[in-house]
Formats: sequence, structure tokens, C-alpha cells
Amino acid sequence: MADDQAAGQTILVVGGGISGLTTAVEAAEVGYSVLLVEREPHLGGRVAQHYQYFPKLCSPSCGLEINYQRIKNNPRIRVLTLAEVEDIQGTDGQYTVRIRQHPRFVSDRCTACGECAKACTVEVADPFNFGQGRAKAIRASHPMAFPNHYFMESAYAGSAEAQTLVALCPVGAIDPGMTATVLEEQVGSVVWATGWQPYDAEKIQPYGFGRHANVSTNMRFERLANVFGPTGGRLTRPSDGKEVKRIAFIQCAGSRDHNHLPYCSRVCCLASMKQATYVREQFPDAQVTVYYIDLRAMDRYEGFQKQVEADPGITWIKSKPARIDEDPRSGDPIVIGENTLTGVRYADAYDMVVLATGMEPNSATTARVPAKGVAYDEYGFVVKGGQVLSTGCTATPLDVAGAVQASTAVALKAIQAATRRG
Amino acid sequence: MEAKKIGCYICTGCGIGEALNVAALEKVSSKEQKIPVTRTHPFLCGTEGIALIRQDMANEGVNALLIAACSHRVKTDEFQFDTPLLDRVDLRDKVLWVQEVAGDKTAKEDLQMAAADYLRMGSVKLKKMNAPDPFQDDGFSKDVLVVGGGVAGLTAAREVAATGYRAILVEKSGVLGGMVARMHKVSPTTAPYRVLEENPVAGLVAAVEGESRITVHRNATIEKTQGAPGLFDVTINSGGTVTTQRVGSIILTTGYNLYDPAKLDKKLGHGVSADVVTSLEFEEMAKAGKIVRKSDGQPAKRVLFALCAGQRDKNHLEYCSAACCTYSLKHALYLLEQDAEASAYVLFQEMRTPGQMEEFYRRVQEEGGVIIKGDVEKVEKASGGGLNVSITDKLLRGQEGLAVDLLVLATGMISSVDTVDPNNPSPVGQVAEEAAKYVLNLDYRQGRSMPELKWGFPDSHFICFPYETRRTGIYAAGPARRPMGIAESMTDATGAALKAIQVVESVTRGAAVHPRSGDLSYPSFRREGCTQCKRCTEECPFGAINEDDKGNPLFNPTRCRRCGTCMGACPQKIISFANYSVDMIGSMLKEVEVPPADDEKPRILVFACVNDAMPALDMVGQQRGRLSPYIRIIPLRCMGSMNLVWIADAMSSGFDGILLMGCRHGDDYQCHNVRGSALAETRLSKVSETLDRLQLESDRVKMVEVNIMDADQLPKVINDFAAQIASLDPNPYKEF
Amino acid sequence: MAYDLSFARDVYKHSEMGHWIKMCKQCGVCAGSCPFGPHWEYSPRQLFQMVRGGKKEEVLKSHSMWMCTSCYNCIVRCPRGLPITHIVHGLARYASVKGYADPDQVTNRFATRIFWTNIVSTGRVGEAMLTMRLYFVDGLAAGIKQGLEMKDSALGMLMAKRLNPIPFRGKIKGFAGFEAMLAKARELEEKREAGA
Amino acid sequence: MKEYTFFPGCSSEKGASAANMEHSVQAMCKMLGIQLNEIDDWNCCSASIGYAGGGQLPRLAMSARNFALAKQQRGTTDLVATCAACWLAMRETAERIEHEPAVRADLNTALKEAGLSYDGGIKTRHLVEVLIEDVGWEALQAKVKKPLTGLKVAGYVGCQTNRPFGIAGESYENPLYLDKMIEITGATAVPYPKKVACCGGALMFTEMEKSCALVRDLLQCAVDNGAELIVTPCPVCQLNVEVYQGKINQLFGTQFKMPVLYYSQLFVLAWGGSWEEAALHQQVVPADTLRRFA
Repeated sequence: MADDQAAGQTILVVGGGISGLTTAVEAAEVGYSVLLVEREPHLGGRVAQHYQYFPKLCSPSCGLEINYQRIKNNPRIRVLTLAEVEDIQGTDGQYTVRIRQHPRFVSDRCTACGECAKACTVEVADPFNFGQGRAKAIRASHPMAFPNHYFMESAYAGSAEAQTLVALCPVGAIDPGMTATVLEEQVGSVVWATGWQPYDAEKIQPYGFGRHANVSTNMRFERLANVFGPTGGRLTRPSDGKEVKRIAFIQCAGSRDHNHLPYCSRVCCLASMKQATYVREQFPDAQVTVYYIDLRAMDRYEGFQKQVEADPGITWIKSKPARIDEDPRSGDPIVIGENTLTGVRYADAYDMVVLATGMEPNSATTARVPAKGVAYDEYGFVVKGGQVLSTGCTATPLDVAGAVQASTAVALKAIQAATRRG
Repeated sequence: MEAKKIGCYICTGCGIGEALNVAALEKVSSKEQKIPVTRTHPFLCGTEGIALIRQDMANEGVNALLIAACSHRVKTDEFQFDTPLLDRVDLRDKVLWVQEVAGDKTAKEDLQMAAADYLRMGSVKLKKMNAPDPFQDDGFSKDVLVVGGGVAGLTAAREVAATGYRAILVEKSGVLGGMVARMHKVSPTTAPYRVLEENPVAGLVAAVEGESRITVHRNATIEKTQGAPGLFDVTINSGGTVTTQRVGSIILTTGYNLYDPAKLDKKLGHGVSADVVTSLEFEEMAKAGKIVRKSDGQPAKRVLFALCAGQRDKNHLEYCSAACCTYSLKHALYLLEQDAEASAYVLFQEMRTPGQMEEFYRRVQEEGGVIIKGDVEKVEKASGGGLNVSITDKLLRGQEGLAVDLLVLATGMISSVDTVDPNNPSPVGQVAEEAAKYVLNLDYRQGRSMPELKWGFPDSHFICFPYETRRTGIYAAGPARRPMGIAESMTDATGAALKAIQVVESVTRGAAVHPRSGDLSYPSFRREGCTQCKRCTEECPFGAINEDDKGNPLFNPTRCRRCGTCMGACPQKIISFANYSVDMIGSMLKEVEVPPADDEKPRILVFACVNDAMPALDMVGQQRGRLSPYIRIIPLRCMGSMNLVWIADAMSSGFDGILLMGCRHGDDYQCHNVRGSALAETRLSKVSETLDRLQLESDRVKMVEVNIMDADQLPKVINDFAAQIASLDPNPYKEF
Repeated sequence: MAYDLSFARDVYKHSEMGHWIKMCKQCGVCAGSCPFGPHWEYSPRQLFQMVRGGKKEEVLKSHSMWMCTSCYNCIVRCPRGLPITHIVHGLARYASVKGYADPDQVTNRFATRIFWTNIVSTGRVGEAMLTMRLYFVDGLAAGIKQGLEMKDSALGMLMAKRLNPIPFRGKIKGFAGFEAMLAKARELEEKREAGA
Repeated sequence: MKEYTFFPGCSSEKGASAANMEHSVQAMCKMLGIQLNEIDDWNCCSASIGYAGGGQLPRLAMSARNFALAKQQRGTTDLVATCAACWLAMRETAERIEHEPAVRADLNTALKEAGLSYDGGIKTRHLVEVLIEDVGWEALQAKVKKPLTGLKVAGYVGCQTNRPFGIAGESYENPLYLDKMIEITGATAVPYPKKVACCGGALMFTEMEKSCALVRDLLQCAVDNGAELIVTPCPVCQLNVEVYQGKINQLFGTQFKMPVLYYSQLFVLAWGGSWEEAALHQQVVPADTLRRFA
């Protein structure tokens, strides 16, 4: 750091997704201390739930792995998982923050040997897979989970069975009696990077998600494609396990819609193009249809659009479908609407329909910033001008590269703020 | 430096103690490998186990640690000690978890042999490992050079200075502000995303000019950039005055050039009339205060804004310039704000107003802006002035004619960094001499230019690590990096400022930057062994190595990213790191005990890239996948560091097959060092010569691309290869 | 020349909810939502772009706007919040007032003349009279034919005491004030429609 | 006795098409101890096609006059309607009076001619909302004396009770209250994917064949799902789906004979009311299937 500035100020980064990770690692590699707080049991956020990234069709774990290595190798980064920031007081250079550490019921003695999960008989709908498939009540979220320690569902911790696991753990890592603790920390600046949640597709009533079994969403589909997902990567539909060979993607499911999210979520077009490749790779005879308003493959992503467009197995229909019906016999979803380039109405049946649902900032709902003077826009994104810095999809809908770019930038702003005195 | 004293610690937890004959392993360590301190512990990563190691370090003088337990990727916090000499032998994840533990006698024997071999390899590795001595230099500078004085450059300089560092800003023209200085207003950046904002240039220029930490050079170009991060010597020609400045890092913010409208398809009408203008010309008109027909100065009442002019088009720019949709909507608003009764038509292909800009799109429609999806087909001068434009109207589904006063063509952005648009070798308005084509004129053995990724843009990993270029310490930002709008350029420039500061802080500590951040090792070479073959200088993905007149390599440690590609390239085996060398890996593989052919236990050497293949193998373990017990895995920093001599060594040591697991290469490469795995593949194509010389089948050696998520496929890949090797005769060299 | 905005601007100003037409982004959700969709020559979305495109004759002479069943599907689904049902009603009314609407278009004829006349002549709907007027709008013969075709339905209604056999009904008590109110409203409306 | 100011609408008049609704609503309210106080001298709401002849101001003035009368006569804040079109027209008028000052001013200029004025303040409620919010599900359930066990009913909500306003708290695509009402009577609500589809509305008058095609689909869907009868809250839906079955059978060669009832009729019957109280004698397609419960 430059000589005339105080070193050693800590930066609090809230959210351990790609944005928070990037902010933490980039700031720490300049030489600053970082406290990274994540609400979930493991880091990685939304990107860890993805099967591949566009446009390179590569695994997010590859980049995450490097970031985790950078954290492991950097003593300046302290990571708290299952922790939430409850209160922020102060100004740049001198914040006091209160953090609630939820119980994990498994200490960091855990070696991820898996003996406890083997013995556990209780399963929950797997939240990592958006409820598709079941998961043990004591587990790691997924095989690449970092930190590589198990956690226990709090509802399970009170059970008699959970007690039996205590003795079973060869390293004595399990403690169902763990309780929440509250930490108070002094930090110099705060970066809010709590990311996004997929828009609740049930709210998009005409599309029947929740009513029609074979209407899914883009994030659920990511898990379906993933080898560690509920189907082991096989693209099959929920109602009867049929292979998904006629599939439709519906863009702007919730986004660009005054009834839902008025803004554009930016990534969904590209995400559907990417997911179309999943289907076409798994089933070379599959037919994919994409219903869209505008295809938004900005800048060099245009090349990806061209690449996907070159596939004759993918049809593009400029249309926001009006509704989805369900064929009562086959369970096929039937997409109904008007092709705006031909004026022709359609009612097309598919094996499965994937709604390209948009991004809703967590800062609008479950991760409001517990500080005074925070600037939000009307959608709940944390914008510039307030007390706390924000980055990634907490500020605007972004793709991964955009989130990394913004988070690298915010790392510098956080350094500046941390070294600013009152 | 004190003598190395190795302690070997074998964990017996996680089932290791039950599955293996630990006493035999202790013997391998203490007797065979002569490790002075060898201990076992039932829970090595627990407090007691760690204390045991610390005690030995304190009391026994142990200063090098061989930890035989689990994968190097787990328990890293626990196994952190005050010594750089540490190696992890993975008995759990890559032995126990992938082999039959409860199998028959043969299986048990195989398990034990694998564990012993890994322990042997670890011992040798640690013996060959030296503590890195961080590279230092008295002349390090932490100043940041910013090249290009547009919005991105001004922002970068301001942010560098605001963090307490000095910046030198070089601008080729006489004024700061770049393209944006020619613009009227900017699109909304803040809630409620409806109102045009003041041009930020004036504010930025004032901030930069008022900042004592920033030195501005106008009318200046870079004649030469020599050196390396922390030690760049940059020759600046500032209006004829030539100076050389030492800087630590460089931010490239040279912005974009506009695609030459003269090259557009004729049907777009450029040149037909003065009333066909580019969007930048329209900006200038708005800035000047009045939007008029250029041909006769009459007020413009009807204006057609045609998007994607020469963009998203394989005959022109194949990509999208990202910002034009929003720019054009802004232009429509200029017109409607000048005259609410005017007609503003936005002719789009795909309306791209991402994020909250959707609200701005709404605003422009609210003001009466009319959107039309379609293409311009023909432009003619109208008799009474203005233009008649024929369009294909995709929504009205037909050909339509529009009478307009102006046609505004949204032409695209071309990177200004060295490389120019492939279709357009001389950028707009620039007929430059050869040298002027290169912004930095790098004095690098691999050339003066910044290597491009695609379409002339110079980054290297645009998803996960968008700032990385193949020239360490040089970061592009703004539209020099990829097409982007003003607000994003400012964010981007701030990020680049962080990277520029980060690199000077790292190199002055002797540490590497991404992807091996913090690595203190760097390559050195034995000059007398060099044959001046230049492979290292040619192959380094980051152009880190220069050459002297005789063709000897000149290493620039602060440019180096520690991938080891030079080491892999060197046929003389003279390039090494303190903790990674040809000899080290060669010695490791030779340490594997190869059973005689009669035992029918082939040995297969697996070289696995530490970035993707090793984690993937870990996941095979976590999933309890089954791998052939005959494999022996050696992690490599990068496939680029794979030296062919190891292939020969392995074959002559009796290995029956060699499997190399590197990252995907090609256009969508995943190699963190850009070219490492591709180079390994190229080298390997020559391996058949080696095998022929040894009279061995060439399919004994195979390279596969492994993705980090390939855990489900790896067992098949490995076991199929093992089966294929088993089908061959045993390596005849086993007997020697 | 297309996209002359004078027609569009008149619609924005003088057709009920017409200014919303500016805001359409041509997604097509309205067209797919309409239960009578297949019977529209131009879907709402197309009509809106045609208004913006200056296609005055095509829009106003079209039967499309008269195909609205007032189901409100389009309104609740429109991502831009356009009150499409009302815009379409407004366009129908506009076409009628401006004299472009086909007077023989069945819904136009029924809605603008028979129905409205029916309700304003007494203050309430006279269903029997309404039905009769509807049947006989094309003359006596057609009326009898239509009446005969529907006689089973009508008979059923009569039997169920849900159709009054006497088609004439009395006026509401405050009819004079009601009529004066409508006259004033009409006067204000006409001023508005004329572009004051 | 709970009292509400009531707007019955033209079709609820004696001898009008929804006389059976009115009759059963009155019976139902009586059983619930609700008194509906009809606005004196109300006029037509202008219905869903009044726009064409009326334009906006005359059209809106119709409802404005009813509001003004309600306020004048009863000083009321709540006004209850049973007809979907009336309820919708009044809610639209109320919304525009509230949000558009120019419309409010013009309407008052017109109202003045009738010696009236209105500046807003009345909340227009659907009788269904009164049942759900004021009476409550438990009370509705408690009244059941003759559960309609085994009766299979398709709940047809239709359009205008559902869009653009809808019953408070219900969804546009899958409103659940009607199914719940059916279940309360002891009957079974069959799955009915067409529950919010359109019957053609007022266009049944003018575009009969096109509308009949819609109704045919509605009927077929009910048959396919095993319904013995259809229940609806809307008089337009009731009329179109019930009365045109003969025409539909003639047009499409079908043989529908599906009774179509109002929810109020079902309640009255289940609560122990007589065939006549439930106005079941006023059906065009006889609801004979209900004889077993009468």
C-alpha cells in the first residue's frame, strides 16, 4: 500500500458468491485484510449452482477453484459461513458491525469423510437443487463445496438421530447442541454483495409453473444438467422421466415486465442459448425452440449467439408467449402465443418448457442492508450514493464477467473507503 | 540457510490406519527414504496432531514437512506452518477413496503399493524442494502509467491517485476527454434511470488536473515500453520532448475507433447525402446546440436512427458494440427534447437495453420515440431536402418508405489496442506509420503488440478473470478491452486501477499475480547449458522472456506467472524453480517401484494439471469412484510445464503407459495459463520419435482434456486407458 | 410515406387510452391471450404498430377492434402495463366517431346503435327489446329467420321466467336528469373527440 | 342483520336473464342474515360494450350516477354488486375518478345536470368478497345442512369476475375461491382447466358462432373432467354457457345438456333451501341431477 495511508484496515464483504469472492480476493491481494461473510454453509453463491458458463461452455468450478485456492493461500482473508450481518454502525474507516453466526452443528474438525451422512436417515428437499431431489439432513451442499466441512439442518439438530451421530463421527466434529453466537467486528468499509435469487416463477401465472409439472425454470435446469444434480446430468422431465427432446425456452419470464421485474436481467438470453446447447449435445435429435422479445447478446457474446444460431436444431420465435396450457393426457406443456414476425398464432406442445426467469436482488427481500443511509433503486438494487458499497448483482443484473469486473472495481473503492478517516 | 530436516507425518485417521499397513509406510519413510523424523497420528489435522508437528519444528529442528493424509486441497488452514517446504501426500482421497479397501489380498497389496509409492514421491519431492527466494530489485516503482486520456483513462488515473499512488497519464491528442468529450450528455446511470446526465468529462478532467499525484502528458505517445512490472521503463514522446519514466504497471485505456462508415454497405446510404451521419456526428451536433439537416441547415423534424450499422454482420464487425442501443435511444431523446413535435424513429434489430436501462427505453417511448424492427434497404436524397429511406419493416411485415431529415447510423466500436479490425486494417481517420499502430511498442521478444483474444480485444480470460492479459502488469480497460458504454468504462477503469496497484504491491514483495497469486518462486536457468534454441522465449504464454543478441533467454521474473512453460519447453532441462524442476518430477517418477512384468501389475503414470484435473480427481474420490490401482499421479503446475524428458524417463523406468490430463485448449481454452495445455499437446506430437527410439508403441502415451467437473467421466477415461495398456505387452524396460 | 405520426398523435390524444399505444414494445403477448385471436385481422400489437406507422385507413376500417370480448386477458398480461382492452375499445369508438368503421360490422352496429340506444332510452337494459332489435336489424325477414333459429333458446328463457314477453319497459324515475346528464357528458366528450 | 347497499344490475331484474341469480342471491342473503338495500332508481352500468356507443364520459357517467345516488341515499362507503360486468364497470369508473382529476371534473359537470355530484369514496365490492371477507369460510361451511356429497361440479370463474380486478387475493390464472365454495357445499370441484376462459361475453349477441365455439370448449372440458354441472358467479357466463347449448349442439353436432348454476343456487340448496328458493325452477337446462339433494 502507498506509504501515506494506514494499512491493516479490514474490509467487510457480505456475500460469498462470485462478486463477493472476487472483491475479497482482489482486495486481499493488494494487501488488505478482508472479512468475508456468507449466509449459506458454503461459498460460491449462484455460480456454484450452474453447470456451465456461457460463452465458453466451461464449468464455473474451474474459476471458483482458483479463487478458493487464492483464499486458502491468503492469510489476510477470514471467511465466515452460515453468518449474517445484523447491524452496521459508523462511517467509512470506522464501522462497527454485528454478525450472527448461525450454528453449523459440525465443527471445522470435520474431514468430510461422509460417515455421518451415510448414517443419517432423514432427507430434505435439496435446496441446492431448488427442491429437485433429496439430500441428507447432514451433508456438504455439493462435492465442490468450500469450506469442505459438512453442516447439519437446524431442524434435524434437535432430533434423537442427530445425537447418535455425535459418537459416530470419527473426529468428534458433530455437536447438535451448538447455538448461534454474535460477533462484533471493527471494519473500515463494507461491500454488499448478496447477489440475487431467481424470480419466483409461480408468480408468472399464465406460464403455470407449479401447476404444470413439466414447466421448469432456467436455474432448475442448470441443476438438471449438472452431473452432481438430481438426475446425474440426464435431461429428463419431472412428470414421467421422459427424455427432453422437444423443449422450449421462454425468455423474459418475469423480466422486462411491469407485472414482475420491470428491468432486463441481462443474462437470461445467453443462459438459454447455453442451455439449448446442453440439450442439443445430450440429444442430437432434439428440437429446441426459443421464444424471445429481443435477443440480448451484448458485445462479444454476439459471437456466441451466432454460434448457437448456426445450429439447425434450434428455432427462434420472436414472441412473448401468452400462456402455457397442459395436455391432460401426455402432460406436455403447450405454449400459446403469436409469432410477431409472421403474425401467425401458435399452440406448440413440448416435452418440457424452461422459463428464463430473471434476477431479483436479495437486497430487495432477504438481505436488506442493516445500515442507515443506504441507497436503493425502486427494484431494490443497492445503488451508488449511500453509505455502503455494493457490487455484482446487488447493484444491477450482471453476467459473471461483468460481476467480476464490478467487484474488482469495488475492491478499490473499498480500500479507499477503509483508509478514509471519518 | 540452515540444513533441511524433514519430518514425515502419517495420518491414520479417516480409515487410513485400518486400510493400510502404516508400520510399513513408516518404514518406507524412515528406513528407505531416510526421513529423520517419521510419526503417525490418528487425527493429524486435529489440534493434537498439529501440536505434534509444531513441537517437532520447535524441538527437533524439523523445517520441512511431509504430510501424508488427505488431498492438498483440504485442511489447508490446519496444515499451515511457518515453512515454505511442505508437501502433502494424499493417501485418502486419491488412494483409499478410489481403490478397493475391503478387497482381496491382491487389492490390499495394490493399495499398500500405491500408498508407499506416493510416500516415496513425496519424500523425493521434498528433498528436491528449496525455499523460494523472492525476486527483489532496488529500482521498483509503484507508479502507474495510464495510456489514453478518455473517460476510462481519466477515471483510472483519478482512482489510482485516490488510493495514494502516483499516476502518469499519457494522451495522444492535445485535449483530455476522448470520444466522450465530443458527446452532449450521457445515458442515465442512476435511479430512476430516466433522465439524461451531464457529460462526466469536465468533472473528470478537473479532478485529474487538480490532483498532485497525477502527471498528464498531452500530445504524447509511447515510443517504447521496456522492462517488466515494477520495472517498466517507458519512453514518452510528449510533443517532441522524449523522456523515460519508470513505472510499476500500465493501464491501457485507449478507447475505441469507430468503424469507418465509408465501408458500410451502400444501401445504408453513407455518402448519399450530408444528411446521412454517424451517431458520433449526431452527438456533436447535439452538443453544438442544434439538430439540423446537415445539407441545408433546416431544423431536423424527422430523424431515423439506424442501429447495428455494420455490426453483428460477418462482412463488417461480427460483434455487437453493446452501447449503441442505449446511445441511439439517447439520441432520440435529444431530438424530442429539442422539439417535442419531432419524429424520432429508432430502427433496431434486437433492442438491447440491459438491466435498468429498460426503464430508459420506456422513457424514450413515453416521449414519443417510435421503435421499428427492421433494416435500411435504400437511401435517396429527397427533392425538397432530406432523405427518402426504404426499410424492411419486420413488424408491419413489408417494405416501407420514410421521409426523414436525417439518417443516423450507429457504427460500431473497434479496439484501439494495436490490433485493428481484421476487415479494416486502417482505422478511421488514421493512416498511421507502422510504429503508431502499437500503443505501447512493447520491447518484448514476442512482439510489440498486445496479444488479442478475439476481434482485436486484448484480454485473455474474459469470464472469470476479465482483466488478465497476456502481458503481466498491463491491464486494458474500457472499450479498449471490449465494447462497452460510458458508465461501464468508468467501473472497468476502476477495476483496472485495482489490478495495476495489486501487481505493483505483489511484484515488490516478489510475489506472483494471477493465477498463482502469491507464489514466491520464479524460474532461473543455467546459462552454460543453453543452446539458444529459443523455445522458452517463444513459448512463454506471457512473453516474459526476452533474448539477448546471442539468443540467450533474459528472464523477467516480475512478468512471470510461474506456470513453468519455459521449464517444460527446455530440451536442456536447465530452467528450474526453487520448488519445481525437471529433476524433481523426474526423480519422483523414478522413485515409483515398478513391479516386474511377471507380476502383471502395470504402472501408469498420470500427469495431472493442478488447476482442473487434480480437483476433478479429488471429486472422483469424494464420490468413491473406482480408479485403476496401477496409476500413479503426479500433479503439474500446468501442462505447459510438462517436459518431454519425463516421458522418456518414465518409459525407461518401466512405466507401461502415461496419461496426461490437461485443460481444454483451442478457442474456448480453459488453461489458466492460456497456452500451457496447447503447447503440451504440440510437444507431445513429437513424442512418438522418443517412443520409436525406445521401440515402444506410441499409444502408450495419451493426452486428454479434463474439465474440473469431469469426475463422472474420469474413472472411465483412466480405466479404459489402463485396460488398453494392459492389453499391450509389458514395457520391456521394466527388466533393466 | 409510412410513420407519419399525425394519425398516431391524434389517436394518442383523442382515442380513449390512446396515448398508451406509444408504450407498446411489440412482444405479442396480447395477441396470444385473446380468445378471439384467430378472428382478428390484426392483433392488438399489430394495430398499435400500424397506428404508429400511420396506417390510418387500414386501422380504422379494420374489423379487428370489434372482435374484443372484453375478457381482459391482454390487460393483465401486458408487460408494459398497457390497458389494451380499453385501448382497443377506444380505437373502435374512434373509428366509429371518425366515420371509418364499417356500419355493417355486426358488433359495431349492435354496440353503437342498438345497445346504447336501448339503455339510454329508459335508463336500463331492456333485454327483450334488445334481442328483438338485434334480430330485426337486417329487416323483417332476416329477423324472423334469426328469431326462429333461436326460438328454442328464447322459449326456454321465457319458460324460466328469464325473458320478459313484453319487450317494452318503463323509464327510470329520474330519467330527465339521467338524460340531461348524458347529454352534458356527450357534449364534453364531443369537445374532447374534436380535439379541444 | 347486516346491511349492504346493493346494485343488482339490469340482468337481475324481474323477468331478466339473471333473475335466477337475483332470486337465489336474495334467498342466500336471507339465510345469512344479510339485507341488501337496493339503490333507488339506479341505472344501467353501461355494460362491457357501452364504450362503443357511449365513448368514455357518457359511459363513466352511468356508474357515476349510481355512486352519487348510493351516497345520497345511504351515505354508504361500500356498494355491493353481483354482476361481473356491473362490478367491473363501477370499479373502473371509481378508479378513473380517483386517478384522473379531469375525468372527475367532467363527470361532475355532467352529474350536475341530474342534480348530483360525486367525488369518490365508495368501494365497490363483489358479493363474493362479502361472503369471503365479512361472512367467512367457516360460517359458510357451518350453514351446510344437506351436503351435496358426490356431486361433481366444474367451477367456472370466467373473465370479468377475475380480470382485470379479480376477487381480492385471488390469482388471474388459477383463482381458487369458487372451488372452495363448491367443496364447502360438500360437492367435489373437478379439475377445470378452462375455469378462467372466455365465453364470448357480449359478443355472443353478434358473433354467435365464434362465441359458441368458445362455449363448446368450455362445456367439453367440463364433460371431460367428469362434471355434472357448472357453477359460475357471472350472469354473462351463466347465460352464454347455459342458454346456447341448443345452438351449440346444432352447430357442432354435440349433445351437451349441462346445467349451469350460480354459486348462490348451490349454497341455498346445500343450506337446506328449497328448489324454488334456489331458483332451480328458473334453469333453461334443468338441473335434474340436483333432485337427489332437494
